[in-house]
Amino acid sequence: TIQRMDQLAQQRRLNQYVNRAYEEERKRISQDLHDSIAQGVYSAIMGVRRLRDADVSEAEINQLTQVIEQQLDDTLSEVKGMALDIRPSVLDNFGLLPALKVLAKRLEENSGVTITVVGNANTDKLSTNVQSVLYRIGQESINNALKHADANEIEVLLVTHDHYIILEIMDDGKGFNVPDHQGFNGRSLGLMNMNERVKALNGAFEIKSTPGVGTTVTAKFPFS
Amino acid sequence: TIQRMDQLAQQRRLNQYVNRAYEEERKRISQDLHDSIAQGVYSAIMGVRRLRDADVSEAEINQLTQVIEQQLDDTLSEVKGMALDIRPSVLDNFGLLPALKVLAKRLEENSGVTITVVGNANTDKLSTNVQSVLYRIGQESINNALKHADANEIEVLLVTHDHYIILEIMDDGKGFNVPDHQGFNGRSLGLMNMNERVKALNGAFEIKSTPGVGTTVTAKFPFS
Amino acid sequence: MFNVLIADDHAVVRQGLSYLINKQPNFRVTDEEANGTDTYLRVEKGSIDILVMDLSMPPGESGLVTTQRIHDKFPNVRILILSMHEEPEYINKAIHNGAMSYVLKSSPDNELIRALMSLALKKDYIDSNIKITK
Ligand SMILES: Nc1ncnc2c1ncn2[C@@H]1O[C@H](COP(=O)(O)OP(=O)(O)OP(=O)(O)O)[C@@H](O)[C@H]1O
Ligand SMILES: Nc1ncnc2c1ncn2[C@@H]1O[C@H](COP(=O)(O)OP(=O)(O)OP(=O)(O)O)[C@@H](O)[C@H]1O
Ligand SMILES: [K+]
Ligand SMILES: [Mg+2]
Ligand SMILES: [Mg+2]
Ligand SMILES: [Mg+2]
Repeated sequence: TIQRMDQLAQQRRLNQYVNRAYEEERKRISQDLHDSIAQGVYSAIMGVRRLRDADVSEAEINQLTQVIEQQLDDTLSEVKGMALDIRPSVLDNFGLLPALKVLAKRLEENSGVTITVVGNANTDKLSTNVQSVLYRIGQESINNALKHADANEIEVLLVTHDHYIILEIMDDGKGFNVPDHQGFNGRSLGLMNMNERVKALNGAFEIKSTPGVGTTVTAKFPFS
Repeated sequence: TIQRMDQLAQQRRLNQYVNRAYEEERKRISQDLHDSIAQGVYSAIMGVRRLRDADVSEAEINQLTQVIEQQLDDTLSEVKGMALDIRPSVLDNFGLLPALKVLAKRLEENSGVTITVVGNANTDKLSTNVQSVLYRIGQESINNALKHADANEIEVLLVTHDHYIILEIMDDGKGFNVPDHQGFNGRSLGLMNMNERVKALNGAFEIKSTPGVGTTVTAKFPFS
Repeated sequence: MFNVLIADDHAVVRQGLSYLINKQPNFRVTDEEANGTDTYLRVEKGSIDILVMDLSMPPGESGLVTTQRIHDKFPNVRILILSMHEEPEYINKAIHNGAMSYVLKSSPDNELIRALMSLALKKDYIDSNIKITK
């Protein structure tokens, strides 16, 4: 019973932290929209108004349209980048493997760390929920490796077997002592929330890490 | 013990649904960015490109710039509306009461239902977490009243007493049988998640509803 | 000639504003800044008559704070807030902190121009698209 009480308390705290983390995400998205995207659109509007000025020469129009187009291109990239970060449409339209590839490419470009995605997985049979969770595990684990591991290489493996699908994220970084971080420390919730989300969908979740050698995160789901 | 097991199972299911609801919200935001904002920017880019065409007359330029400006104005309003829906900056910069007023005004304009916000509350002493939760309760309850109650009027009250703050949302709509909806029915999680978020922060949450008379949602937090 | 300082974190916005303001007779943009701290320092150096300022210039302090700091120390500098925020809280606070004018970025150019003209006459100006509710 005492263990159950602990578990219940832990679940409650986890719920609280998920809600809190999500409010922070919302705040960030809202600020980006207001302070960056809206400003980009506004500066394009100013440019377009200038085009209507009677005393603008043809050469100036040519130059100005180029500036406006550049501004709008930048804003467009930013909007697309935001959409991708929040939830890639590739995931909903083409499934997990392509989505992980897009994510890896993007994080590789930003970090300089080599990130390979390998897989034969046909994920058509997986529910949206399972695909969402696996995607978030990939995202969280790659980000953890980039943030904490000081790794040279990250490898993502998505493989279908007869009755189950398995996702593995391996890094060759400095590793860590898993039991120290598996409980819920009240600050970070990346790993803990992943674990819960996998178990809730009847999957299995495991982290193996050897100091000095690297870390492997594994999630496994049966096909229903 | 059996009750505890139920609670634990219920809590786990709630966590699962919270994560799922957030994925759905992310999907919606991502789609809006991609399908609406990005498209708006893109069509402005197409317009600007046409301006550079050698054989566009001055009259055409004038007309075209007007179309582009309108397009960009619409996109700008949409970006601002999204930011507001996701998390209003007023909440973070001015606190709960002004944020509820902005929300009420916006929902009143969209729905035609009268929504009044009354309060004397000084929320400076409340943590960001408590303010976030109270804001979401206001948002969820007003939306519930608009969606389910068929109400003529909605009143929001935020009042500070010596040792606690109280938020009430009242509607004069058709009411409902609360016990039927208080458990977690596996579909909707608005009320249930509110209840959990309030309790996790040591608050109290209550819904009173009388068929034919209306519904009152109350949340109460002690000042720490 | 009124010397105008522009403060906005977006370079393209600053350019657009400079162009628009320089086109007006009697107004001349003498400098541009991208954050609250630099704006304060530039005002401190002197010769600024009118400050056209954004409210959000991350990652630094809010323009609301900069408004107050500048108004307290240099009450003769006329402050015009040009912002994307149309919520009354921002407008009231900006005015309370010492701004003489508040104009929305979503309004047509002539609102900014009318505001500049009013400020030149030391008169307040609030964007006519703002519905004053309280
Ligand atoms: N691949 C890794 N290599 C080395 N250390 C790791 C790795 N993954 C996780 N850790 C360690 O485990 C801790 C917990 O990870 P977790 O993802 O739960 O939290 P976080 O990344 O610190 O914060 P958050 O994910 O909430 O932003 C990390 O702080 C880090 O010390
Ligand atoms: N103010 C109200 N008036 C009448 N019925 C209500 C009111 N608030 C809630 N209900 C009833 O309680 C149910 C549960 O509300 P809840 O907010 O949990 O879910 P929902 O609004 O149906 O879905 P969701 O909030 O997840 O979009 C509603 O479906 C509705 O039948
Ligand atoms: K001039
Ligand atoms: Mg992490
Ligand atoms: Mg609801
Ligand atoms: Mg800005």
